[in-house]
Amino acid sequence: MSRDCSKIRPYGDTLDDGAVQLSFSLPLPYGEEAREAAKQLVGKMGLVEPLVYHMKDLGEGYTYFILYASCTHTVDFTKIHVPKVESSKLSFEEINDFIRTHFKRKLVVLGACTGTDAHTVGIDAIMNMKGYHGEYGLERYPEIDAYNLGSQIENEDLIEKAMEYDADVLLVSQVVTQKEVHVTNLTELVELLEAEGLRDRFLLICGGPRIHHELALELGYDAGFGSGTLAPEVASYFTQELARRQGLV
Amino acid sequence: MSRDCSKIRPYGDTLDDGAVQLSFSLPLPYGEEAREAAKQLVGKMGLVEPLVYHMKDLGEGYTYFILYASCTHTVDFTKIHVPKVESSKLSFEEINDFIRTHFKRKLVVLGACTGTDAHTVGIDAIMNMKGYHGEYGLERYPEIDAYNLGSQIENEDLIEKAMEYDADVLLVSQVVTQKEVHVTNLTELVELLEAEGLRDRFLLICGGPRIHHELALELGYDAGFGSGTLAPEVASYFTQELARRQGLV
Amino acid sequence: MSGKLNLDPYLVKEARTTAQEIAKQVDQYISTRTTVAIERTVLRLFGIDGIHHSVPLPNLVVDGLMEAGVLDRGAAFWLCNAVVQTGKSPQVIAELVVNEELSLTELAVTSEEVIYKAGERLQDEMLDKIKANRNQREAMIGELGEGRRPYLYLIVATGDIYEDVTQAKSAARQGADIIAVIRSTGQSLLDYVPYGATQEGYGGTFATQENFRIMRKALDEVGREVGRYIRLCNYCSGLCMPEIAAMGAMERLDVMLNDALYGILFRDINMQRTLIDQAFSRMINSYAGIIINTGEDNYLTTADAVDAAHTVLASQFINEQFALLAGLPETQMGLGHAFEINPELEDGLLLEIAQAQMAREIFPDAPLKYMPPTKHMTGNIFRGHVQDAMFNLVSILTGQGIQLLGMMTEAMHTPHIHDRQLSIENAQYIFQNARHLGEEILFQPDGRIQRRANLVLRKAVLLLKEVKQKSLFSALEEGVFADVKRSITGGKGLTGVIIRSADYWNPFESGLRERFALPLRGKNR
Amino acid sequence: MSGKLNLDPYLVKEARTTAQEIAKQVDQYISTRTTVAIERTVLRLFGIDGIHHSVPLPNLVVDGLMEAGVLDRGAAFWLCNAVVQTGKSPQVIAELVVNEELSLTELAVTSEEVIYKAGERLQDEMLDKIKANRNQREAMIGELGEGRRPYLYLIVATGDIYEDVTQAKSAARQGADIIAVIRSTGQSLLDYVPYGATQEGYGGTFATQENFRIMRKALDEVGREVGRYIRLCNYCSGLCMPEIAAMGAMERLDVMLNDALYGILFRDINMQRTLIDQAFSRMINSYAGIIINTGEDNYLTTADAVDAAHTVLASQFINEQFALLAGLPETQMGLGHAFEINPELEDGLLLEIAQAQMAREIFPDAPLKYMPPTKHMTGNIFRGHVQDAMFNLVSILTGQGIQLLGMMTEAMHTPHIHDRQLSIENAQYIFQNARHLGEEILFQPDGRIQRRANLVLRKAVLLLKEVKQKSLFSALEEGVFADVKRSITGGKGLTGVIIRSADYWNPFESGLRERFALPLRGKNR
Ligand code: B12
Ligand code: B12
Ligand SMILES: Cc1ncc(COP(=O)(O)O)c(C=O)c1O
Ligand SMILES: Cc1ncc(COP(=O)(O)O)c(C=O)c1O
Repeated sequence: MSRDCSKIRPYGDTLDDGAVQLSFSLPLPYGEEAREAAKQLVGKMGLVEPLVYHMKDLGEGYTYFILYASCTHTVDFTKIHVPKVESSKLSFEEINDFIRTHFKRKLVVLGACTGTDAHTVGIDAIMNMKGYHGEYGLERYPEIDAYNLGSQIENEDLIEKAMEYDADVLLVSQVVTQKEVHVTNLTELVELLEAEGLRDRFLLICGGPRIHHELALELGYDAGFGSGTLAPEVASYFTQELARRQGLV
Repeated sequence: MSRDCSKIRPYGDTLDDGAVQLSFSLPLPYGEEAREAAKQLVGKMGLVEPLVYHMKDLGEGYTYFILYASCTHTVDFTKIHVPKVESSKLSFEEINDFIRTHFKRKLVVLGACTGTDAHTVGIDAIMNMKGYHGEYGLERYPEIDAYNLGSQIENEDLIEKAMEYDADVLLVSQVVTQKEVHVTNLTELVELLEAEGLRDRFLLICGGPRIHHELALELGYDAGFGSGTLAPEVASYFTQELARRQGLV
Repeated sequence: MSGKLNLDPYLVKEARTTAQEIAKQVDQYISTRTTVAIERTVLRLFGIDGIHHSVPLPNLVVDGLMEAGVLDRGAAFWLCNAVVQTGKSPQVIAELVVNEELSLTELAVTSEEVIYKAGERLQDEMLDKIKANRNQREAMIGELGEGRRPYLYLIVATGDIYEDVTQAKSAARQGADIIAVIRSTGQSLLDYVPYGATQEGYGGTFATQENFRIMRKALDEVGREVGRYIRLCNYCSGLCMPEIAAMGAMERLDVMLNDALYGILFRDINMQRTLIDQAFSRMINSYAGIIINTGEDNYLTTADAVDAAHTVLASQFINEQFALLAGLPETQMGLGHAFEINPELEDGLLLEIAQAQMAREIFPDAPLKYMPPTKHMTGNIFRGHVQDAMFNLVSILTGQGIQLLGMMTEAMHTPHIHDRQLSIENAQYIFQNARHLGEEILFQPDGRIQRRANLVLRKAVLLLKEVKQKSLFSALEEGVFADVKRSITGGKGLTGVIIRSADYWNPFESGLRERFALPLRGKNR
Repeated sequence: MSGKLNLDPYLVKEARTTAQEIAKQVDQYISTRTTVAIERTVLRLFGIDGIHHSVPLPNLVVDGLMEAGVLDRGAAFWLCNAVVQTGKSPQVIAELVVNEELSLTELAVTSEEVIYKAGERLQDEMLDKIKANRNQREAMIGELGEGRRPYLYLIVATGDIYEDVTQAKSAARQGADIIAVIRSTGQSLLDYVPYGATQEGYGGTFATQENFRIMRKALDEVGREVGRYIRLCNYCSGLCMPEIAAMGAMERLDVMLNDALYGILFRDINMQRTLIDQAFSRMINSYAGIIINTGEDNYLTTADAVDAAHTVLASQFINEQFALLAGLPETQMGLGHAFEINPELEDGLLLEIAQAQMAREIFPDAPLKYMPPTKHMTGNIFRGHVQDAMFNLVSILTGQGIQLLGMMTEAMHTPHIHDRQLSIENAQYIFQNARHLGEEILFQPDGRIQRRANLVLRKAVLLLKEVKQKSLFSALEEGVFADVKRSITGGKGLTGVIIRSADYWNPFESGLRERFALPLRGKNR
């Protein structure tokens, strides 16, 4: 790229035109004043030349807007660093080999969709035999004992089972995020584990469509995986990380 | 409304949640770093909790994003004042009566789509016999002599015709706005008129989908009309304004 | 079958009779059982409401009878005896009971005849009240009119009933015909119904009788303003299924999600419990004139929509028969199905048209409830909006009854206020612009669409035969629906299932059966 | 006609023969005339290019001949004489002429035979070069493959050729099959072709030979990378119509907007001028293997799509006949039509299906060019995206050839880089998901769709008869198309029309006619 990467702006059809599309509703009755309010709001965002292309009266004193405007801010791309899960990606075979070679025993992995969350498709995609997008789930790995507890598992019950099975890894799925309930649930688990002095006993991994590795770290997890994750990515991570922690590599 | 109108924020499903949808492209290659750049950019706009819900590699080192985030800015609705065309809205009959009563002669109105712009549908909607959205155009008004010059009329030619017909009102339509060509064209007309000392001889009105009254005033026009304008609105304005200027009311 | 799909009428008949036998087998099983939820429902129908230290009175009373080991006779008997003995209202009696000022089982039982009479009087009062609600709905529709079919069905799910009201009224003004208040995660597994107005739900708002009332009032108001009766929908599902049916009947709800199998498959509720509960709840829904929505769409959120298409049809046949056994007419059967075929599939739209048209032809009088794409919706709102458009097109082409509108933000959040507006606009454009497309389009004889419909039908017949042969219970154990396996003694709520005693009495069940002219059950008068 | 619409084959035939007579009348008229643009084209085909004080050499040379009053013999004659006399190349001669170092008319004319020979040799060279371009296109398609039909046709219109390249390559990677470089406002009224690479256009980028080259190279590059031949389109329209045809033929353009009437109706170009120019330009396009796109869609931006549907069909018949007269085969006729029915119209989609299917059945071999909704697109991008989806659906249902993709931002700006991506995604989803819908859908006999198509056809026949009876010129004067009236001597460019002298010579016209095996014209050898 011949562009100045330290000053990146949005692009529509001319470099640095700043073109951004926005839509939102305001709790204001439909009218010219509401339009002006929308423009002012966009102005406060540091966008210039706001154009309200569509306005719709939603009733009840609400109005919806579709706008385009030009963004004056820039981002310095040269300074961007994204924390990522650090582990080389292994295949199904390689993961099993790795476990055989380094641990000389099967790894025990417990998964659950916790709290009131009943969206099991995500955790199933990681764990079930048949897997997802052409990748087998953990249940199919000969060197992994995988237990999928299913949906709506209370954090207490998860910890109890984790002790019972003497798990190495806990996989926690959270899909419902309204009112940040996933953050509440995930935080509670960490707090419970810490309270019982068990936090370091397990590798703690969370996942879900709104989870990112960075968020996971913030919440006190060892790693986090988002949309489109496949089983080998997760297994690559936890096998290598466990080996590292146990001084096996 | 029981809301605090001095602190209006966008609304999704909870008052003051600040929910805003955005989409834009960045001149950055697809990847986690580009995602982070998009989030940082939105952060600079004063939006928090940015979520990149969709990213698409556009090739050529460009990436497209769809995001949601929460806007921290507020607008003070109580302070909003929007300049509007000031004239009472008259009907077809009332306008003709008004002209008969106050001017005792026909008003001469010239319309054109200027510069290289050939989008005549808008000016036709205002001027043509058959009108638009159930409202007759100016040509049908018995008390108005309306001349529609059509498309791609140079500003010089418009002024020449205006003198020739001894026009009262000039209606200028501008639809193409790429690279702000409408602003250039509209400004040129004002400058030409001023250079020839003719600016005050005509009521100067512009219109088009991207025109607003405020912009028109800025550009030195007497009034501006945007999308969805109907002939009576325009005629109501110019009849009353001309009468006022000529001291007839 | 005349139809456009050239469906084999013999196969349709075979599917229907097979499903009938499946349902009958189950009906025999459930006719000898009741559940704590049903008994709580009976108390609610007698007028008991309110909470005590945040536990609902019906729960406290029923739990007491359960502990005393006398619930198998039915809560009605003990309550009505108390009514007879004390001369007080059920509500006052319940309050005395929870305050331990009265013990239902310790009161003397003098005359069973008198108790039954008292119960039947109270039962008639309540059923008449429900009837009156039904009449009021009809009167309001007569007066205000209603939306054209397919009805536009919109959800609100802010978690806060007051915020829901704003969103619902806005939606009604935009064109919504039905407002469904989505329920908070977790409520279906609560073995009691929360109480009062609530503002704290996740992914939905708690279903409480007060919330029903608040929303009913709001929709009546806005309905009058927009000149269209706005229907209210909630979830008659989970461990409190029949109680919610009763609450809905009392508060003039119009539509209820109410499936014979959903709780088993998707909430791991014990299959006996749900099958018993659904029968009674459907009777109430039927009498209240409520359209039920079955949940076959959910199968396709875990199973593949193409592979599992026949399971949807088979389940519709089963739901139909359970409904008929509960006196619920076809015109109230909002049998569910869904537009969940992978959008990347070549000719997926043809398969979708086949499925929707097939449901239309096989259940001609049912207000079929068509669910939008959800599973294959992504963060790409623009593409999602187009998927929803195709869904709307198939609906108008095949004459669906209720259109649950898809949201372009399906993959992100429960709908924002404008998401709903945009999706209504999407549907209105397509319904209007393609209004009579269904009348104009025929399908190539023995072409892809016809062949597909006939294939799905054949597979559904085979599946139904298999289920009949091994019984519904065993079929569920083997995971024939939605790839989910459940054991007959597993899941939540089994302890709430009770074998009826020989003198079991549920005046509402018998009263409804009388009013429906259905055969009475066992000794139950 | 077998077809799905049950169209009356007699009426189709009648329309076609009537249009043929209309075109023949015009052809007689134009066969005795040439224009400055045609003569400039001849010079360009002889290889003259470049500018002098920013005026193109072909203009300067032709203007000189015009002033000298000898243009009626054809520019070829004077140029070839100079070639013979000086032994220099046409380019060098043109440069000498504009530098006033040589006067074409003052040179002696020795042998006409020798001049004609020289001309024919140069003519053969150029036509062979054009042929080679055509062969190269075919070879590349053979090697790389090409998109499935309907081709995805995307516009770029940044005003800057280099920015256009970025956008075009991005579009090609997303799936575009054809890239049209939209032309700046105003260019069509320029009586010369701008020169060189340009970066300053409004609503489009200037069409110059250098810009053609730049974009051709870019598309060949990206085509190789994505493994699909990417077609390039521009505007063969306006006062320089035939010159642009020549430039396109030389630079291997693949598609050209080229309509017999557009310039008259929409740019107020004199009708004689445009009709003469279109004939020659179409011969070039034909020989270059270029698909032309006619502009009937434009009628519906001013007239109503329902009321004026028959004018679109009538015009398609006329464009077809003009094309045939110029040797352009049906397989290169991208006859235009558009999805412009008001989206609020009840059953509008049915009318749209009727129209699109009708065009398909009447012009079975034409790569019909289907234009997206534009007029009824608004600032509501979400709804607009759905309108575009319906447009895509009608296209795949009726088998259109070229799909000019609609943009959700149609009402706001020429496309941004991602607008294109979203619209390609929209089309790909619908084309894939409904791939064989056309094979599966039949129309109700004598239903709304069939009746509509037959009505439009009947009205088109009546209109064509009226035009034939009064001649195309008078019909245009009376405003039968697009509600626009034009006078035969009005509009721009009439001064550039010249009556051919008896010894008029245009070796390219005759060369092409020979290669097409079309009858030669008048004395023109
Ligand atoms: C299918 C579905 C359902 C099914 C679930 C069936 C089942 N057994 O799972 C049913 C119909 C039952 C359902 C019900 C509800 N749903 Co739901 N549902 C969906 C839907 C359509 C798809 C989710 C899905 O299956 N995705 C596919 C999987 C493969 O993706 P994934 O979960 O992201 O998982 C991947 C990664 O995230 C990662 N991953 C996930 N977990 C983990 C864990 C670990 C450890 C790791 C490493 C990785 C990982 O790997 C997976 C594979 O790549 C979404 C909408 C959508 N299109 O996204 C709504 C959605 C998630 N549901 C929603 C809601 C609100 C509900 C309800 C609460 C509504 C209600 N009140 O009735 C109910 C109740 C459910 C409950 N108690 O939780 C909302 C959530 C809103 C929010 N952001 O809070 C959504 C977004 C829909 C919406 N717009 O309203 N739902
Ligand atoms: C129809 C149309 C055409 C037709 C025009 C036919 C004609 N005789 O007018 C044709 C096909 C010829 C055409 C061509 C082009 N078009 Co065009 N066209 C449109 C289209 C689809 C609709 C415009 C329209 O008719 N609107 C309806 C009228 C009634 O609305 P209106 O103009 O806003 O007018 C109302 C008000 O604004 C107001 N008003 C307007 N003028 C005035 C004046 C006064 C004094 C007053 C009081 C009020 C007033 O009152 C009117 C009635 O309410 C728009 C896209 C869209 N959907 O908006 C593109 C659009 C305007 N076109 C566009 C372009 C780029 C072109 C071309 C330049 C493309 C090209 N390079 O070939 C060409 C060249 C035209 C030229 N030289 O100017 C762009 C402009 C982009 C921009 N913002 O700069 C648009 C937005 C499409 C796009 N997204 O690319 N176009
Ligand atoms: C029949 C039925 N009941 C209930 C629900 C809701 O689930 P929950 O059990 O979480 O309330 C659904 C899901 O849409 C359903 O289809
Ligand atoms: C045939 C034809 N030529 C030319 C154009 C472009 O117009 P302009 O004359 O502004 O280049 C169009 C418009 O789309 C068209 O359809």
